[in-house]
Amino acid sequence: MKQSRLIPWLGFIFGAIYFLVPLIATFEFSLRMQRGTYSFEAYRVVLGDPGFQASFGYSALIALLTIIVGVALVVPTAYLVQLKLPRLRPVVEFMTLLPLVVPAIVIVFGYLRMYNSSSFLPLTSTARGTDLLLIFAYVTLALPYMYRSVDTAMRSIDIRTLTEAAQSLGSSWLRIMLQVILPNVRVGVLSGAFLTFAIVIGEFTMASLLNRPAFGPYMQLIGANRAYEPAALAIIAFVVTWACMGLIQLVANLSPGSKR
Amino acid sequence: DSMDDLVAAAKKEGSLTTIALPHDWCGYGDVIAGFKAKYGLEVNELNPDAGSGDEIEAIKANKGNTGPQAPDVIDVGLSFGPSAKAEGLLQPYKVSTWDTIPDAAKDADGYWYGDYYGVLAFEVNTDIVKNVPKDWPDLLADDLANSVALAGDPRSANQAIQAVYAAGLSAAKGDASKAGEEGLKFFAELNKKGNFVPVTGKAASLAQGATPVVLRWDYNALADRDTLKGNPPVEVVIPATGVVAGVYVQAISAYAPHPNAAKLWMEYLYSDEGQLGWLKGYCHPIRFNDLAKNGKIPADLLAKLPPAEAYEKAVFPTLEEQGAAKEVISKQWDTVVGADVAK
Amino acid sequence: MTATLATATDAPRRRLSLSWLGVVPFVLFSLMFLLLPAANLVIGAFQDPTGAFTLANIANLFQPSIIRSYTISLQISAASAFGGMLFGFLLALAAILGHLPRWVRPTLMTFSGVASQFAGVPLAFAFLATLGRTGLVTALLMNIFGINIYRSGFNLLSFWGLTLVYLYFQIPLMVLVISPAVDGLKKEWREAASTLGATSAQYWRMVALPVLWPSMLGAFLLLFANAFGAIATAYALTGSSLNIVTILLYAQIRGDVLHDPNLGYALALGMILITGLSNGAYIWLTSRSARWTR
Amino acid sequence: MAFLSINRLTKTFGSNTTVKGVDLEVARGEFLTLLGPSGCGKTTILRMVAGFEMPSSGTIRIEDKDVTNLKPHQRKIGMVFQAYALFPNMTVRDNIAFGLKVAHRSGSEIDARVREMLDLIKLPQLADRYPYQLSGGQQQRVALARALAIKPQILLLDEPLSALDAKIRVSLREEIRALQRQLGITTIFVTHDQEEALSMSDRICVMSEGRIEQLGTPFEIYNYPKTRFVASFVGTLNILRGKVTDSAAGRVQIDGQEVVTNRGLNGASTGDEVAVALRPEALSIGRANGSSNNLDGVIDEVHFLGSVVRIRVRFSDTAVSLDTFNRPNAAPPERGQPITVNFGREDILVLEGPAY
Amino acid sequence: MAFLSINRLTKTFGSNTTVKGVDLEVARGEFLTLLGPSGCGKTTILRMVAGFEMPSSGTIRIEDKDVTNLKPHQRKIGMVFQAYALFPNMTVRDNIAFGLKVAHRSGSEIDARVREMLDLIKLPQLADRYPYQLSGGQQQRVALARALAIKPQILLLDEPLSALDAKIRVSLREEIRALQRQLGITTIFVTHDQEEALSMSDRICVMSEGRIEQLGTPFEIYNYPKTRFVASFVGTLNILRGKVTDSAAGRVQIDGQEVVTNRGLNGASTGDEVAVALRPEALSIGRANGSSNNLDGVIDEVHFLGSVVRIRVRFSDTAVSLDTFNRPNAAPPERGQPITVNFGREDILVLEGPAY
Ligand SMILES: Nc1ncnc2c1ncn2[C@@H]1O[C@H](COP(=O)(O)OP(=O)(O)OP(=O)(O)O)[C@@H](O)[C@H]1O
Ligand SMILES: Nc1ncnc2c1ncn2[C@@H]1O[C@H](COP(=O)(O)OP(=O)(O)OP(=O)(O)O)[C@@H](O)[C@H]1O
Ligand SMILES: NCCCCNCCCN
Ligand SMILES: [Mg+2]
Ligand SMILES: [Mg+2]
Repeated sequence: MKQSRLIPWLGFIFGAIYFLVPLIATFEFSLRMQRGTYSFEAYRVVLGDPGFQASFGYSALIALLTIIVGVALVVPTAYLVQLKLPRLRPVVEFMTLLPLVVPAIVIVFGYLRMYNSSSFLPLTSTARGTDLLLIFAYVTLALPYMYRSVDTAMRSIDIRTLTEAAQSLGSSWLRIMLQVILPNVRVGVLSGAFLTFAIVIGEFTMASLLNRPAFGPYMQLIGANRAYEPAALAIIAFVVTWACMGLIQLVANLSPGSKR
Repeated sequence: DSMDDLVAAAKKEGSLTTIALPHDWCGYGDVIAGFKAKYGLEVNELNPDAGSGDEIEAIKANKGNTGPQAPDVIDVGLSFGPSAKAEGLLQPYKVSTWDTIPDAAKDADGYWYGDYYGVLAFEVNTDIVKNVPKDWPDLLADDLANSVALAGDPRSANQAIQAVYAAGLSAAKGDASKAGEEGLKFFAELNKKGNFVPVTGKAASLAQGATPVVLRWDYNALADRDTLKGNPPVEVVIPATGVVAGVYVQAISAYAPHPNAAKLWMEYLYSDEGQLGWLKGYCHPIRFNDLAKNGKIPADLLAKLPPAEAYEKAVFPTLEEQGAAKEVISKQWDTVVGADVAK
Repeated sequence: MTATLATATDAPRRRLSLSWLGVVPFVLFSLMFLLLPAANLVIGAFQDPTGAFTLANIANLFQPSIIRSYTISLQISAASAFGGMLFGFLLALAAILGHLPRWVRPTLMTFSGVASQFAGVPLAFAFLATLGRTGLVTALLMNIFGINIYRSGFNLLSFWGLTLVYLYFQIPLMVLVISPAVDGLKKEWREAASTLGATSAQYWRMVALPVLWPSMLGAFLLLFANAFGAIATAYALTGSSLNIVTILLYAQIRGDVLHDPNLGYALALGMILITGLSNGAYIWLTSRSARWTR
Repeated sequence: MAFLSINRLTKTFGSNTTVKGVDLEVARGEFLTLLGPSGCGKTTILRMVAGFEMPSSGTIRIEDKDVTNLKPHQRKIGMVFQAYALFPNMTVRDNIAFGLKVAHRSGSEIDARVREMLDLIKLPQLADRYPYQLSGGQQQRVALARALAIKPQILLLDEPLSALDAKIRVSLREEIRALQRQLGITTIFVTHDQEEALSMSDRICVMSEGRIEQLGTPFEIYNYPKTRFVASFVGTLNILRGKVTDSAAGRVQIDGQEVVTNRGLNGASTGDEVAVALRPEALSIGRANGSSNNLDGVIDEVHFLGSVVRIRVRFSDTAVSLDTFNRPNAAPPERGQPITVNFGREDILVLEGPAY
Repeated sequence: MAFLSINRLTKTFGSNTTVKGVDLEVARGEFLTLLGPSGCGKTTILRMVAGFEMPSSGTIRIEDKDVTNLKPHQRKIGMVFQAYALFPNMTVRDNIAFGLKVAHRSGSEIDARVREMLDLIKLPQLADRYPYQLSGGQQQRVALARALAIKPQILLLDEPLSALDAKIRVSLREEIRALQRQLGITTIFVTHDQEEALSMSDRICVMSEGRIEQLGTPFEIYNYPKTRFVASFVGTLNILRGKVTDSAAGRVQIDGQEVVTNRGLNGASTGDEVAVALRPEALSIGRANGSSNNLDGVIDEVHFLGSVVRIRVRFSDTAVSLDTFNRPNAAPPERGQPITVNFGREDILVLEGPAY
């Protein structure tokens, strides 16, 4: 239907102002490191610090692994809840809301108690083990977003018929998941992945208490006692995270059959 | 001798895990670097931004864990020493310079021991504030509208409580028993006047102008001043009255995975070298008087410190005084000050 | 559990158990990395510092200052969830149904991904630098238009200020969760309504909004929980001014001063309870108000 | 005077023109069908009449009033969609009442009209059901009632039956037509099902690629197709390759056998290859004498379609389909059986254009 | 020996039984259609054969091997769904290759088989398209190729044509049947379109409410329906209320006019009210003498269906439909015209049960 685009444009522009001006204000401040002039000095300092790259790289890697584990956990669950166990839905939905209200510090102290070096599953006694624990921690944090977006995507395709088609062709469950369901909920997985990535990149408490060299603690370290660098770092983190999402989207769109 | 044995044992452990040691705090950056250089141990630094409560909880949570998440040593507010000892979270150790630590600032059994102190000061952005306040009542001046901030939440941060206490002590003319209530009253007035900014003041907000006056430990303020390098120019003022000193204490975790490295760390911190390292970060080390008496403090270092007269007026609140003030301030902040802020 | 098992679906038992096997990883994971670690919180809420059983922490929740902190938290969560729902919804509508250029939607979606997790000190600073007393916009309004927003009663460090800041992540979150539902609105419904003489407003009031209602309710719940559990931003922005549950909770668990973890756990338990109740209310409301869904 | 008149209507989307200068007049009370293959622009025309799309050029007039620029809700048009488009959040009653509520009619008036509509579609007992509780056919009847409740000037139906079961499709077809007659409402119906179009319409407008190919009664369209497109799109058509052996006498050779037409050769001359069209029902089994044509072949396939048995007869190169009525007492012929088919000279149609 | 044999198959969902003790045997290479109204259990039977649902009781045997408890992927069954169910993320080639890849066939074998299948469905040029780039008819052909690629023992088709356009539906119908013949694959086809069932099947199994009503060839089902349900579900049927005036002579009075049947009265005796069935194509226009029946009426409605013109003739109380072939040279009769219809004594069928 023909309709005026004025109001949508106004809404969009209003939204853009609300979202961009605080970033611009931060950016403006970050340029003031040298007295009297605008300069990129703060950016030079931040980007010149080897800790920046190392910690961002670490967190990005952890984020990708978190996305993989999260998808592997959430997709089959959402699938089964929708297809076979609809009564489980309220329970699962409540569980996926919990991480929003249970303080992260409570969860991580719980981990330290349960998976410390003298426990039955001494994950914290090695660095790799702790990385794994951190990934699991992030999976819980990302659960509310990942579950919702995957679940929504699944509602929009006929998973029952696709499943049966694959079954009649002799497919195993694993293959149905990997080759039939997963590629077709890609949009949901992707938006869940975005959120997961953004969460993991900025997360501080868990990384810090598990003592992993992540980006969140790094930002905190820089942020606490400096004036201009934190602002520059915030802008860089924002832009780089956004760029990483673009990259994730690009990769996902290169996969077959994605145009629709 | 025993020191060599300790060094050997510590080296065998290989590393030390610390917590809550910001590099800009008390010169810890250089202190840690000095320790590493001297003994070749790894130093694994946990959350530098943690509060004292975090440090205690980290010990508790890591009971049974020998991973790198478990702190070996802590550096906490004075009141946390006795309480942590009571909960059995500490193990005793007496450094070789034990006797030169004032008795008032250490546990007789060696579970905890004062490490450094500073006094509460005004950190002022002089780009914005032209009439630099010199004493607590000056903070109420008209031209300081929307200017004054604490360095934390007085319901939970030691530093902020001490600031309220200091303001109160000034108003009560030194009567410690009234300091808490008077401090609340002062901040209520500051808030009503519109001078109080209820965000956590730090370097960024100071420079940006949101909090051109921050009330914090003098050593933090001085370190900030150096970091900002005149952009903006910062003046650190020790108030004329109500000069309150805060003591932090050092202790070793009862569950320290590297007990020998922890002991070696203590030996280093309490050696002349370690004490001077703190002093370089504008902190008064606990053995300050001992070092001064023995002429071990370089003159240029002394010259950089705030004037000694200011420190002569410094009050060291007792544990009891602190406890009482904390009770009043943290519990009533909301109703006396915060409730109005929230409107 | 066995009762649910028997009635969960109409497929025969043999298959059923296979389905249950499929959710075992999720259940196990949630148990190991979410529920059991958090169980300490539930236990801790009923313990005193020595580990003995007590109801004192729970009783303490009912002291006026804590009740007040819950009230303020609930109010801020509700206000920011409502505002986020409203504006996020409008923004999603503009991007999806507004005939804007094609780049708008993917840009908005990825931006929303970042912005919905933008929180804590950087966010607080960004707003201080924008709308604080020396902020960019504040100064702009003052210098160019001569408007002193603070004189006219605005204060960033207040209930409404905090809500405004929360909206920075609430709106994008809403955009993300409501978009699929907006996509589900059929073009034909609008067209049918208009041939039947309905104006746009009537279509929205009588058809589109009722159809979206369950999704909106679900989104509201998510936003509510999101704000309810938020801490970093609130702490960074209103350090000592707003008495909200999460700040109180962290003060108890982490603080330099108060340090009563057991009371902190009780506070958290209260939050979980409230979340559970709102989840229940959501299920009840949708089942009542959306009888028309299958 | 036409009730609805469409003049030089054109619609361009981006770079491709979907409707190309269509002229169309619909009389009051007429049932006109737009028939054509997918993508030919049927829906686009309907949507312009409804006001959902703005024409790129051209005008639409209802009772001589230019409505081209009116909003949809100002046109008093009833529309029924392929996918029903019932409001899922409303009961049957509320769906039907929607247009009346929007127009602020009184409660009692609404009640009366809704009851009337429910009776009309014979579903009074389902008033309180939600759409998801109805079968497709029931949903479509409710959609019809909803559209009719506001007493529209024109009823537009966009493939309303295509999502339904075969049996229901046929019965609803008749129901819709009966209702339309009863109410005398001017109706435009869109379909790509030629049987639907033939059985329901007063007139059919056959479209192809945005243009009108032919406009006429079902009988005209079926029996006197003006273009090759119409001939082959409407109905089952046998198209055979023939060669004109004597243009004056109308003699054409098909697969080595000779036939005669008396309907003209569409401009072909002796020696030309032509396409020859024959309707299956024009063919009969057996050898006829006199003025009829005969072709000898073999039965290739027998499709039992119920009332009709369609027999495929193969000649040496080509094949034709032939319809006979089912006879319960005579088993249908068998595959492989030799057979002769006959047809009248007037049944054979030489199509314009080259043979293919 | 039957290739597929189903014994006392029952399926209960919760409290309602959808399939009630069905016995069915399908011969090797046979094309069997399950025909029945919506909800009668057709899909449920198919899904049990495929292994997607477990029977509540009863067995399913393929080549005498009990497969009742086998998993779907162990049954070597090809299935085609109404909504195509192509994997949207895979090209046509990958869709067809899926089952072969799953079975770990070699790359060259897969390539060859896919090419073969693409040729079979005549779409070799579309191998690299994605489903969304295909028309419905093309998608359904790919779905068929995908199901056939694994050389299944049995092909199951659940209303594969019902989502397609009228024109394509008919042509795909023939394509599927030709393919099935060519491959000789045992096939069960589900539909509720009786014309589809009649035209495609070797045998039809008419179902109602979970039970088999009648099993037979299309000709048998159409011309010799065993139950009233079958008679009225399959094909268009005129059902008239009659009164037996002389049971011995087979005389029945319809609407005041007398007719004679020689197919028996289904147990009715003189004076009984009965239901009399007549197929539209059994009726002819005009008065016939000899052994035929005649009825006088008035033309009520004329539906031009293309090759067939269906004329509704009204007597005093009742009405019948009559089919004649279209004649381009004779305009169809007009409404309101008086008319006499005739039909043979063998065309009239007295249904069991009471008149209604
Ligand atoms: N909004 C649009 N933007 C661009 N192209 C469009 C739009 N709507 C229709 N078209 C194009 O116009 C052409 C005609 O479409 P239309 O829907 O009128 O066909 P139709 O005859 O109704 O076909 P069908 O039988 O498949 O419904 C198609 O090629 C279609 O892709
Ligand atoms: N999983 C299920 N749970 C409960 N009832 C079911 C289930 N599947 C089918 N039914 C019911 O069983 C009956 C028969 O369904 P079935 O799908 O076999 O019918 P059908 O003959 O294929 O109909 P259609 O032509 O509409 O596809 C229906 O009443 C249906 O509601
Ligand atoms: N949040 C401010 C940083 C607190 C540092 N605290 C600790 C005491 C010194 N170890
Ligand atoms: Mg169309
Ligand atoms: Mg079915």
